[in-house]
Amino acid sequence: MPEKTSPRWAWLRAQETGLAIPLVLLIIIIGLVNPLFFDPQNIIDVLRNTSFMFIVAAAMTFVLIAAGLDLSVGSVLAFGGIVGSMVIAAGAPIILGMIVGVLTGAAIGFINGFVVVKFGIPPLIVTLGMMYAGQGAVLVVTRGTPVYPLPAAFNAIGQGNFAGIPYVILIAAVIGIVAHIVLTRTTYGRMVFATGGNAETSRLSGINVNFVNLSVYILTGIASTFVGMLMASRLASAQPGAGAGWELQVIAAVIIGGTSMFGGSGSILGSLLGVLFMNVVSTGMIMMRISAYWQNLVVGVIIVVAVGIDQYRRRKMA
Amino acid sequence: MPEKTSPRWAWLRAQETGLAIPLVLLIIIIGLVNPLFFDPQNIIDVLRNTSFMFIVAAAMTFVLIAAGLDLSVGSVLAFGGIVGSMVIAAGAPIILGMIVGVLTGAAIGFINGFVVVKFGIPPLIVTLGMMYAGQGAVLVVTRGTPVYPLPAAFNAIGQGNFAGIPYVILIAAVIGIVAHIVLTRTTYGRMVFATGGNAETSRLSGINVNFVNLSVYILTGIASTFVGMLMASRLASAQPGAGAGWELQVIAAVIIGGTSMFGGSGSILGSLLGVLFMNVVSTGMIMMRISAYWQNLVVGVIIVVAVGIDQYRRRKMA
Amino acid sequence: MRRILETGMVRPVASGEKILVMQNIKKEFFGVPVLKDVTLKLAAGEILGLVGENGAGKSTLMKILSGAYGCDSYEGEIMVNGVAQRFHSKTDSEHAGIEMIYQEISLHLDLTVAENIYLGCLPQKRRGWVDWKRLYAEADRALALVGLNLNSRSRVRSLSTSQQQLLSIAKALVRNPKILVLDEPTSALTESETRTLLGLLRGLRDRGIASIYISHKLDEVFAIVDRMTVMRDGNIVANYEQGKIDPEKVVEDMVGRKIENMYPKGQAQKGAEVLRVRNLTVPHPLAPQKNIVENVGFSLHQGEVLGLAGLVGAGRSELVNAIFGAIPTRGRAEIYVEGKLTKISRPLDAIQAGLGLVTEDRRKSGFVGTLKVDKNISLASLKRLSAHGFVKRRQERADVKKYADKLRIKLRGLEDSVLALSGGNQQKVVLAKWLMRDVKVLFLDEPTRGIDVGAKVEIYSLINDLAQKGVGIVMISSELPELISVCDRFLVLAKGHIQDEFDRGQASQERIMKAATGLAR
Amino acid sequence: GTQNSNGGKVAAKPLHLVFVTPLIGHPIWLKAKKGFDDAAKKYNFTGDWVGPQGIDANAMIQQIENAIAMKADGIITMALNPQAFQPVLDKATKAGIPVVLVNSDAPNAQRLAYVGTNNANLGTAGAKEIIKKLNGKPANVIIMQSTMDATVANQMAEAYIKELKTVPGTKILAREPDNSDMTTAVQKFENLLRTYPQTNVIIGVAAEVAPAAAQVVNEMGLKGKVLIMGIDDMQQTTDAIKSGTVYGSEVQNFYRMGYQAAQILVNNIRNGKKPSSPIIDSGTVFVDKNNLDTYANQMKDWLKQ
Ligand SMILES: Nc1ncnc2c1ncn2[C@@H]1O[C@H](COP(=O)(O)OP(=O)(O)OP(=O)(O)O)[C@@H](O)[C@H]1O
Ligand SMILES: Nc1ncnc2c1ncn2[C@@H]1O[C@H](COP(=O)(O)OP(=O)(O)OP(=O)(O)O)[C@@H](O)[C@H]1O
Ligand SMILES: [Mg+2]
Ligand SMILES: [Mg+2]
Repeated sequence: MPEKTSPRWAWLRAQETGLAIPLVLLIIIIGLVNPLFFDPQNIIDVLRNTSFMFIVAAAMTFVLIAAGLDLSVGSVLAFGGIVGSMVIAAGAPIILGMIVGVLTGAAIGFINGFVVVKFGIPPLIVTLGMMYAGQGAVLVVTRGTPVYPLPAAFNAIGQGNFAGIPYVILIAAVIGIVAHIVLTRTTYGRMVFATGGNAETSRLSGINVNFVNLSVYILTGIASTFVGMLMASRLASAQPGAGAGWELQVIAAVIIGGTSMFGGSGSILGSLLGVLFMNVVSTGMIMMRISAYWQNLVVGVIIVVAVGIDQYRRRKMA
Repeated sequence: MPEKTSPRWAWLRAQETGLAIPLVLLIIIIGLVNPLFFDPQNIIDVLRNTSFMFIVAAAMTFVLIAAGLDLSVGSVLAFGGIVGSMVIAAGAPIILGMIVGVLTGAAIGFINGFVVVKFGIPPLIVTLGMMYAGQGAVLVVTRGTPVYPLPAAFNAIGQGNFAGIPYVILIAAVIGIVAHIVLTRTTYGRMVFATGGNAETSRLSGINVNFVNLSVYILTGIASTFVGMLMASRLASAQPGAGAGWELQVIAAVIIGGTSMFGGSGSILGSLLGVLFMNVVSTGMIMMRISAYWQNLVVGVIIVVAVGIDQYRRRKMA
Repeated sequence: MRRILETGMVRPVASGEKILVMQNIKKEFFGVPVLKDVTLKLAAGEILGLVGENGAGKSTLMKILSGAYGCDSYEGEIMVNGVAQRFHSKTDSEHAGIEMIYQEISLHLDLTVAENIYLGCLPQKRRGWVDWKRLYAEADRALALVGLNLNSRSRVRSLSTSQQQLLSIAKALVRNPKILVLDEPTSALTESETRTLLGLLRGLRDRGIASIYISHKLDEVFAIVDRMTVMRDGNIVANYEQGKIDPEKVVEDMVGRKIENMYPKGQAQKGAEVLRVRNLTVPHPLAPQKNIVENVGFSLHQGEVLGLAGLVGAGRSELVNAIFGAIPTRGRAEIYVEGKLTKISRPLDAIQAGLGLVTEDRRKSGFVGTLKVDKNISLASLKRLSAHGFVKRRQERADVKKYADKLRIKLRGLEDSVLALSGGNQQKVVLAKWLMRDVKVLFLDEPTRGIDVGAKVEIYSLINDLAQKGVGIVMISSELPELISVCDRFLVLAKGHIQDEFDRGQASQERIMKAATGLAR
Repeated sequence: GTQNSNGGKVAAKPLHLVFVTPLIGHPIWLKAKKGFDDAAKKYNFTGDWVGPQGIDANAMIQQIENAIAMKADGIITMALNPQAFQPVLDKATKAGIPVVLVNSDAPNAQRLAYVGTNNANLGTAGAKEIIKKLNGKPANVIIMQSTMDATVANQMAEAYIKELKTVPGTKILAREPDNSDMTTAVQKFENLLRTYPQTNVIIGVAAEVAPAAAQVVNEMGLKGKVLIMGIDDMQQTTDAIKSGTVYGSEVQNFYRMGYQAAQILVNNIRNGKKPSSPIIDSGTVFVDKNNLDTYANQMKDWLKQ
């Protein structure tokens, strides 16, 4: 094994891209079984489906790096989508609805973060409480009925394209790049890493640990509600059940992408690969014509094997 | 504040019983709104419902103290219930079916633990994979149909009483006491605490850290499948959807009960209180006739407030 | 924005002017007073030595000064340059020009060296944007200042303890303090690194920066300080003005009794060979294709204390860890315990063969933070203390108490959290863990790090007792006087090989240093 | 049914009936709630509407136990899994509380009556509509349901399959779950329609399936090539029927379930009456472009009987 690779290839050996190899393997297998997988339209569909979860995962990456946890993303997503959509359905300008939705998310995230920071309650419990509260709030507001219909101009955001590429993908790409830059280039990003690595020594280095811990929950709050509205626009209706089960899926995708559950390390690129991986797996199940009865069994094995390959490679490198 | 309380009251100040105060408060409130809550039959019902989850939570306490995580308990529960019930439904003696079911759980736990220990894949991912695999296996085996009918003698385990107290409660009590003793009195329990607190120090002190890490997953595997069969017996049929969502609920209950998510501390008594608390909350919602639309909202708030009270009390003590 | 690494004078000051006064400080933990009524004064441009036995309250006092314990958690007053100050956090004390290097190294293992140095005050291009180029350039200069030759882009995890300690010092210096507090800065440093550091401190003093210097290495304290304050049991018991420091009196003040003989050396009977190591090769922890220890062999007899000397990074720790089975070896090493070839592939094998290891990093691999003191001490003896899988609680407590008393661990009760102990007392807990097991061979990797003189003497006599009982001991220490006085025989490790081997009679600091730097042979 | 109740008992404490539902917030169940509430007004009883948000047998059983503990006068619920519910239903009856089941029966349990869709009839009727529309062409079918282990969905899907297979050449291409999540349904249809381009029939036995399929079919330009058959009448479904993307929907009569179940209970408690047959098919109404505006009244037709 060479001692040092040239910097040009360094990124391939980097931790964050560990999942790339099993992911490519998987894609090749799926493509061999069903070449339609490589159909440009299919690729665009997979990317679009990935985009929704990726936006939330990008924010979750900040939370996990800061050694936090947010289980409320799924229900906040539903709630944000509904609040924003209700405002829009009531005739307000689309932009106003979006702002209201996102502010709702910011407020929820603030509550999460405030309770975690101020009362020292474990994030798992706080955000679990918020998960229930969010589901409850959705029911109270909607009585279980989707918000429908929504104006066509709003639906165009989730359904429209620019030069064949759905807006959703473009939006996610921009958010991903910004998140990556913030995490790696700004003092804020470095504070998130430091706080998650060791809160006590960070505090002793003059970092406002409370601010960092609070802010990351605001990020997930905003991201979730924003995606909630994107999804409402995509489905032409805000669904009360949207985002169900996302809390686990998003966290799993981020961790599959190499972010530590205990804080201090991780990357946006890794999370992108993690989310993409999960979406390719579920698309692959159908494209490879695997019976619905067998799918979950296969998915479970694939996840463990893929991460196992990644882990093996890292060990060999170490 | 007195510097030292007499040992007789020490347990009340102990970390593990922190939830007792908010729990008692909650029970009083529910009882004031609806005195039927104190109906002996209702109390027995609450305890029985608590018992199922408590058995799994007791095992999960070991996993979390050892700084592990097991997301597969829900689907392993369903799978174990089905495997055991199929054996019994096929005419084998009940005890044989129980043994087969429990061995299945031990084998699944062994796989979880082995992959975690041997390949160093994060437990969250391994057991998430097993969660999917378990769901898949259930579908493959059952095609979505419950295992039914089951012999009456088997159903009696989950449905019968001894002197008015359901067997299920008695079984859970015995398991809880054994788990408590193992955790606090035996070298094995000590090793679990040490491993979760600092694996490197423990290894250097001659503790077989790999064995500990592997064994705790076997415990959750066994507990889950055992409860799967108890539930099958209670419901007179093994349901493919049993245990859905338990992965989060059990972990949340254990952590609400004061066990650390990062390993090294926790208690069976705390987990009992955590599970009981969750069950009292959900029963309370109905007994207090809170509109179903508001229930989740209220549950979310109650959880956070209860743990907040506990946390406040601990801080004041510190 | 902060100017980084200012080189000019901080402020010309007339010496003697009190720039810091801590007045009537009182602090308790859980109702137990730790600082009873402490008044401490620091003059501009002086180095004040602060000494005292383990748990005297030195670190606590300094943490109050640095804002790590906020101003609501204690009574008393802090005046900097005559202005009363209330520090709520580290940031506040930093504004007042106070920097502290903590006893427990507190770095971020997964961040780079440069980021660690500038954590919390990263150089910025525009507001919020890290200027990476400048960061690395500045970091390189800061590293040079403390004599560290490191790539500032490497991760701290890959550094040895001593490198981390120097890094912490660099981290404090770049913040341009007017008052610098050093809590045990040299406990992980070798002689030469210590000399570099002391030179650095003198340079700072000449530029008007005052320092408070805490250390249990008293000769070093005597060598550098201008004035001295001795603490015991949360009180100041003595102050020594410049030129009037009496080393023996200081020690007496510290431990409350006279120490007749710093290095009591008993006569142990050298018995049969208890350990023989042959062909031991250990891959380098960072660059696995290289070997940090190559084909090393030695033997150890009952009752013998073998000193393992060498520079930082020589691989002394790796050597003993590899024998213990804690890190992988390469090739076919042969380890004989009492003449029997023993296969050691994990620490459990070593322990069962009668070996024990006190590691150099107590926090990482010495104690379990979530366990109480008693359970930490009994951790390696669980098997002996149990019957049918159950722990014999009563016997456990009795045994633990015996060793806690023997080592004079300063405790309120055996059920204290280890994390609440002072650094030196934590070290004693780790020692007690192995003393409690009946070992045939004990490896001690820097066993007296951070331990007060009184306790050091106790540990030396413990080593003697063990030797007299026939235990073979391998001791690693960077304090050469200590090593020379305690050990019977010496091995000097450098470049992966044993460079020199000699008996107590031939030992001298010169000979060790010569071999360690590769000049001998 | 008898509408005049015993005067003496009306003056007494009003009856307390508890309706334990799955999917508490689901619009479909809200129709049952409307029926239940209308009956409450008519017969003057207090009605509690409780249940979990999801499909959770355990939670429902717990809530039934609570109702028993609260000594309710009557219980209405859905036996999600018949075997699972039997013990608790027997317990209620033993405690003297009559139970009426809706939507899913537990035939062996001691229950006063069952009012609900005959799932097999729904599937068969729906399949007949498809066969009629295809007019002899063989069907290539994708079926989507909530989860693979939902009994009701399985019964409907199997009846659909059985009836469709009577036409030679019919193929079932795929049967997939969407976990009651419309986003998942949309994503799966994208993949499914690409993998099985020969698809000409999509059947949804969960409410969100038809609108999800409609959206994908529109996006992929397959409108007119794929016949979509839905279930129930969410507004998105009826709109899609109006626009022609969805061919039609088998709408279950939940209003009747809620109303008639309460009616049976009240008659039993106040007058000791039992329904002539314990099993009552609440029926379904096939809704397509032609009866979109009038089907709501069809739903109340049974009241006139
Ligand atoms: N967080 C804490 N909780 C409880 N007690 C504490 C805590 N920190 C320190 N103490 C107690 O305060 C006393 C003084 O501790 P401190 O660390 O200041 O001693 P020190 O003089 O620095 O000792 P050493 O030389 O061993 O570092 C000790 O008895 C210690 O047990
Ligand atoms: N945990 C570690 N991970 C990677 N490399 C390490 C680690 N610890 C030490 N090293 C490297 O191994 C080399 C030797 O380690 P170390 O400094 O502990 O040796 P030593 O001779 O025991 O010195 P001392 O104990 O006096 O510090 C150093 O160059 C260091 O960079
Ligand atoms: Mg100290
Ligand atoms: Mg060393």
